[in-house]
Amino acid sequence: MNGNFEIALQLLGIGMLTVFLILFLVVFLGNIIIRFVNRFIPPVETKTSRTNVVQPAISTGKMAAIVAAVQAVTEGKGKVVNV
Amino acid sequence: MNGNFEIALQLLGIGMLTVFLILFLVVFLGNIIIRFVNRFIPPVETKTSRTNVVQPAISTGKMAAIVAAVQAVTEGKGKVVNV
Amino acid sequence: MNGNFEIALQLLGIGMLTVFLILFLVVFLGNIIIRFVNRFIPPVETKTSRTNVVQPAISTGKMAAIVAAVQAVTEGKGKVVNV
Amino acid sequence: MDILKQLYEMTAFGDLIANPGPLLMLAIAGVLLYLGIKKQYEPLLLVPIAFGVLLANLPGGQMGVVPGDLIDLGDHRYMNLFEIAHEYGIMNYLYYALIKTGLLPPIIFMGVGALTDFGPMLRNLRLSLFGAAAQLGIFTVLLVAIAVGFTPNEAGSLAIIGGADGPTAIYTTIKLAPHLLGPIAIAAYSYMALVPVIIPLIVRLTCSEKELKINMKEMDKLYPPKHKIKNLKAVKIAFPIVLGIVISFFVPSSVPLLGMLLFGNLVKEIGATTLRLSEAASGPIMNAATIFLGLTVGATMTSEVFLDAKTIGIIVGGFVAFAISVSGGIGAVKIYNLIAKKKINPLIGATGLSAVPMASRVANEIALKYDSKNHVLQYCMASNISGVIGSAVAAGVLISFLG
Amino acid sequence: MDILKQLYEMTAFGDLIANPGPLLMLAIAGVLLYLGIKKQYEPLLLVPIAFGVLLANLPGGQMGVVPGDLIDLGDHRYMNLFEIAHEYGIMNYLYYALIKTGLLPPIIFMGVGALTDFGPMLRNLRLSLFGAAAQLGIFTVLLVAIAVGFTPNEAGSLAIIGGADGPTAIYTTIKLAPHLLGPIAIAAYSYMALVPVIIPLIVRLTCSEKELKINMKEMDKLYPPKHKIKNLKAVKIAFPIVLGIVISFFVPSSVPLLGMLLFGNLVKEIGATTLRLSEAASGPIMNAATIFLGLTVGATMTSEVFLDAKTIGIIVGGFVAFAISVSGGIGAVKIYNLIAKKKINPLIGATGLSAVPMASRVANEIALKYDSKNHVLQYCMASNISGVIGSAVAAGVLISFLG
Amino acid sequence: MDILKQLYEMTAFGDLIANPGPLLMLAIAGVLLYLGIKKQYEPLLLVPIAFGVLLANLPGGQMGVVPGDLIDLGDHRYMNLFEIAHEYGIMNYLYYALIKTGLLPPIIFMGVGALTDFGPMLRNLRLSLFGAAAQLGIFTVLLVAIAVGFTPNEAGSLAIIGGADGPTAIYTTIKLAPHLLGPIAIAAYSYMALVPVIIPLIVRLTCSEKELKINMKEMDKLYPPKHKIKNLKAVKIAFPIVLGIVISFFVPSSVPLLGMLLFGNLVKEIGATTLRLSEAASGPIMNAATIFLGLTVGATMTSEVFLDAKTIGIIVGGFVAFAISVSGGIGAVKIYNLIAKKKINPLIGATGLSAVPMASRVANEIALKYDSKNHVLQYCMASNISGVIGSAVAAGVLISFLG
Ligand code: NA
Ligand code: NA
Ligand code: NA
Repeated sequence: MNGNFEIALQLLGIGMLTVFLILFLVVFLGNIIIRFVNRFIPPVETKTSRTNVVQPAISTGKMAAIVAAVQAVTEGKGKVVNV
Repeated sequence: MNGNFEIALQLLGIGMLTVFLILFLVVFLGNIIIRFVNRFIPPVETKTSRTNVVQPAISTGKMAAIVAAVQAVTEGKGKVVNV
Repeated sequence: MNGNFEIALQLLGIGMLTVFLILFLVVFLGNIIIRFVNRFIPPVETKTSRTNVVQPAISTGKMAAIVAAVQAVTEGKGKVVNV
Repeated sequence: MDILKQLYEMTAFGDLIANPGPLLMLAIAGVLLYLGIKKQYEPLLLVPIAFGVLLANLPGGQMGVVPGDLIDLGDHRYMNLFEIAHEYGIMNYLYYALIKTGLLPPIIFMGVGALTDFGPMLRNLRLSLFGAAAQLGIFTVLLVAIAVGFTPNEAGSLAIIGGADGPTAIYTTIKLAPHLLGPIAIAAYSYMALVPVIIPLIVRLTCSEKELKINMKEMDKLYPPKHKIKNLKAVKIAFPIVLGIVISFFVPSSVPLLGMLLFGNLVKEIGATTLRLSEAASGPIMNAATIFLGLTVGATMTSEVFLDAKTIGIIVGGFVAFAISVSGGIGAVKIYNLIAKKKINPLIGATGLSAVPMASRVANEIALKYDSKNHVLQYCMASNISGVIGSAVAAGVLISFLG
Repeated sequence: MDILKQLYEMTAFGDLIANPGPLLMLAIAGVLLYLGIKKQYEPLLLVPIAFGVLLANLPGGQMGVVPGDLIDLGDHRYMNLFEIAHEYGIMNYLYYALIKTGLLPPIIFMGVGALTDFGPMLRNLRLSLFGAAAQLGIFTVLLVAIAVGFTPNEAGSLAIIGGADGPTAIYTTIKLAPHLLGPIAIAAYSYMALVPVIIPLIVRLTCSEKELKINMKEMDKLYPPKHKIKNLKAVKIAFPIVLGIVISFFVPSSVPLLGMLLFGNLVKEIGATTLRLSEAASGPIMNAATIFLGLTVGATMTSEVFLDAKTIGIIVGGFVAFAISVSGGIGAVKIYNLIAKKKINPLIGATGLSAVPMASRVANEIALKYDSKNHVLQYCMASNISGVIGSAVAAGVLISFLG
Repeated sequence: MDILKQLYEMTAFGDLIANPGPLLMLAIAGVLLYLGIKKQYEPLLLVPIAFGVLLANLPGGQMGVVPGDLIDLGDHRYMNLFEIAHEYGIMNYLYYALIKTGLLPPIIFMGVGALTDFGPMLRNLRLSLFGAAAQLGIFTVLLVAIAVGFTPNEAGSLAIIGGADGPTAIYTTIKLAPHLLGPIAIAAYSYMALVPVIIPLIVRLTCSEKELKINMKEMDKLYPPKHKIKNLKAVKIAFPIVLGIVISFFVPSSVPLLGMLLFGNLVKEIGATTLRLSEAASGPIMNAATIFLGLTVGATMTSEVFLDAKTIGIIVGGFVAFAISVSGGIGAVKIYNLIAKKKINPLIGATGLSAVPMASRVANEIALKYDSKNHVLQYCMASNISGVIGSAVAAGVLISFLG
């Protein structure tokens, strides 16, 4: 019991330290990646944006508009699988 | 062989009895659920019907119409995944 | 080592022979199937072509057109799942 | 010369001359493919089963399912799945991991549940009793099968064909007589595909024109149902939950099948918030399960299994079970009509054997032939769906007493 | 008479009279179904879990998960999966194949990764540090739980509820204290569903109106960030790769979880060329995994497991862990604001516990209540997503030291 | 201090200093990711493989595949899958359940079949013979590899790279030399991705401009084919069935691969009635299989496996096999053209090695460069698809003689 409590105290220290260490590294390496990419990998203009079209990122507003359109056509029974 | 035949006779009795019992209970409890719901859970008007929109319940007539529309657009090669 | 080399030589013979044998049979049986079908299974006109509609065979040109149409509607963020 | 000899040994010809049985099995695979592709008899199952038969029946391909006693190490220990794959190849791996464990039929039932609408049954609850009567074929054929010499376990597996439900038949056979899995599964799916022939046949033999003209909608107008459903969505959500509890209480051994069916139905009826689950259950999960179920069940059909007197018994017995089940449902309606004022069309009894939804469509067509305004589809669906529950319960009884 | 007696023996009534615990479990299943369906508390998980509880708690159905020692043959040997299926039925087969092996939580994390957008975090990298502070609840409750008598392993599983992440909690519990899986999973998902109640509560207790009105966009204008991201796509591709390496170096035991998350994210960010993979990971694979995870976790909740004093400890401890985690995040912001000129809204600390994205939405609503122009959603998402990483790292530490 | 020491022990640094091999493997993972993401070399496989390499190569993560002898208990007994998961983690569980059993390559072949159109091959059946000639690289390199000291089993696995087909190479290696799985799979997919470089290189070395200008359509007009296909749908349905039987007869050991390919193709060609099955086979099932195949194959690439002289042999031998296969196909066309009046463009021989459909596209581009009206794509597809059958047959021969 006493020994267990000691383990728990140690874990409180080690655990919070590790979590902070990792997320500090995330911040640090994230910044390095950003600076590296800014420097060496310029954005490819139109080409990449076209492949991005395939990605499922759509604003809720637009989603609603499309859903509304589909509903209008299918009289409220249609379903938008993926837009 | 003789013993087996006795088992089979027993099973005929027990089996049909159980099947009737269960489906009788289905009728009985189904009615209870309906009466309970009628009494205590009134239908939520527009709200539920809107979530129902997402459900894949569509009349075959409407389905045919949509398929026809899609075919018209895609010149007979389109496919309706889910409406 | 010497024995292994002999095995390899044998395999060169057996292997190429088998591959040619099988693909020769493919040619032979393919021709038989074609002649058999030409003779005994006449094409069903419109009926099969309608079930074919469901098949996902679409020219890249048409695909591009549909994608373009969807993009126009969804302002470049829509996605064509299956046409 | 030496090369040619070695080449010959690699091929399957030597084995075939010693044992020509596989050639017959290939012919049977051809017949099943013809039925599935050209005649469109339950193609989703018969095509994979037929291809499984085809793959399994050439020696050396390691694609035929080996008998269970090769897996049994005695003393309640069995070869592990990795050893099965290593020793007997991927088809046995799939069979022993997915089928012999009883996994896939409940998984398919989950998908069936996510595609089932209990609405017609809830609107005509009383009609579901005829889904009980139409299980008569199961227990009658059980009796006959035992009388002609099948063991009780084999007889139970044979009899369940009369439940007219594929996954139920397969599940029961796995539990009672796995060595008969191939013939029983094929018989079950073939007769289900033959429902458009069997039902009209029995109906013609047992029903008068007057009975077939009974118009259910008119009856509903004359004797309207007591409670109208005001909140169908709520009822449909509560129903699978309550039913799940009841069935667990009374027939625990049918829980793997019916529990999964009701779970699939529940996530479907909840609607948008669990849509991901119901779409997965009725889509990729069920389709993948169907492929592997079909291939492996077909792969159990080696010539030794098929070329057995019992196969004839299964073919004949399965048909008899179907016929008695249909007659049982019709008979129950006739008895009911003797007593009740609100008459019921006997076609609703005929659809109690299940084979959803084909039985209902066939019955509807018969009704329309006698009276072009008599649409009985919705009423038939009530007993039709309850027939699925009925045969799963019957399966539970058989497994619990014989397993 | 004899028939009725046999019929009675088939049913579960006899067992229920001897041991009425299952009836209570059915009531609990009912409550969970109510929460999942009507209250829409994490329905994707709570509905399958509740149905699993329902199926598991009727004797004879063979759908309850048996304790691990029945599988253990001693001498580092275990029953094989085929034997488990054969002996204990399909639910135990699924549980021991998919859950006890630790497989499904990483599989679900792969899908989560394919749905996660690290964009908001990358645009506000510094805020992700608050995702570390908000793990405080985990380690504090660990201490308390050991103090009140939980074993270290049990305490670790209980504490990880404070990570507010379902798959992480389940994975940790599988590794440390599988006998508590049911209650811990349910507590984790329930409290995650209660985030709209817990966060406002803690915020009201700890933050002043002035603090809650801190406008992050204004701050960004006053003190603009050093580097703007010019090629977001490239950064998003490099990020999961680099992060994967770093985490593997420092916390190897969190690799199964975080490695799969980052893999899912990578194939999503690559875009069109690996679209098949990301769609499979976030679609059919994740949905199927969710169904089987839910059902089997629910099926571990037998009455013996649940009716234990520890369950109370888990319910109380889980809530305390949540509350401390939220407070920890808020506290860290307050300390930061003491030193830094560029002030941070404490709501961004509150969302560090994870529960993505609900925590962020709740925090955004609170901010808008105090100032209708103060949109903090994107900033909250930064700490919110980093909180997922934070709790997976914490889980790795716990598993590595206690496992 | 004590805490820091314990923290250090949790990390992987200690191990890395003792054995820096993993760092090299991380660099290799980086290169593969670069090839897959930026150069778009077979990204669907190379990205998961690369991420698998990355996850596997940090000690403590339990994500590296352990050698098969750790699973072997002697006396034809092996650890069961549950024990493997318990002892070695989820990556070994997936590897031993899905890969070592030989399951996933046939599953992927089922999906490939459901995406393959045998139409071009059926319209130009005779061209499929060049898919046989282009397997020459396999058996030549087998000879060379044995000469330089590879064991026959290793040599067979190395040689099958010349089949230019990923699942076939992986399946053969699993059966013959699983310890080389990583390098062989990577070499196979890399060279397949390099087909746009390799084919033009060999063509330039072996073909004259006059040969490359042979116009197949003109030849068809001069010497029209004997039988026109009147009912393509029926032919396409019959073809996989008949082919399945023939291959089972002659090369039973290629049935797991080709049988599944032909099954997938059959359910696709049947059309609407089995659409659920073909969509499942080519969609979720194949995508999930691809993810797990890639990750686990990558995870076999530990530094001990890779840092071996044999890896060099595989890299060099794989390239030689590709080159000889292409040359073999071209050579066969040249010999044919010596005899026949109806000349064939040697590019159709070059595409016989498979790598569908990239080889055909590359060949078409070469043809168009010499004559902008000479479209050879459809003709190339004939030998290209038959090359898949050819290398699966070759794999069957190797497995049957060496396995
Ligand atoms: Na039935
Ligand atoms: Na967290
Ligand atoms: Na090839």
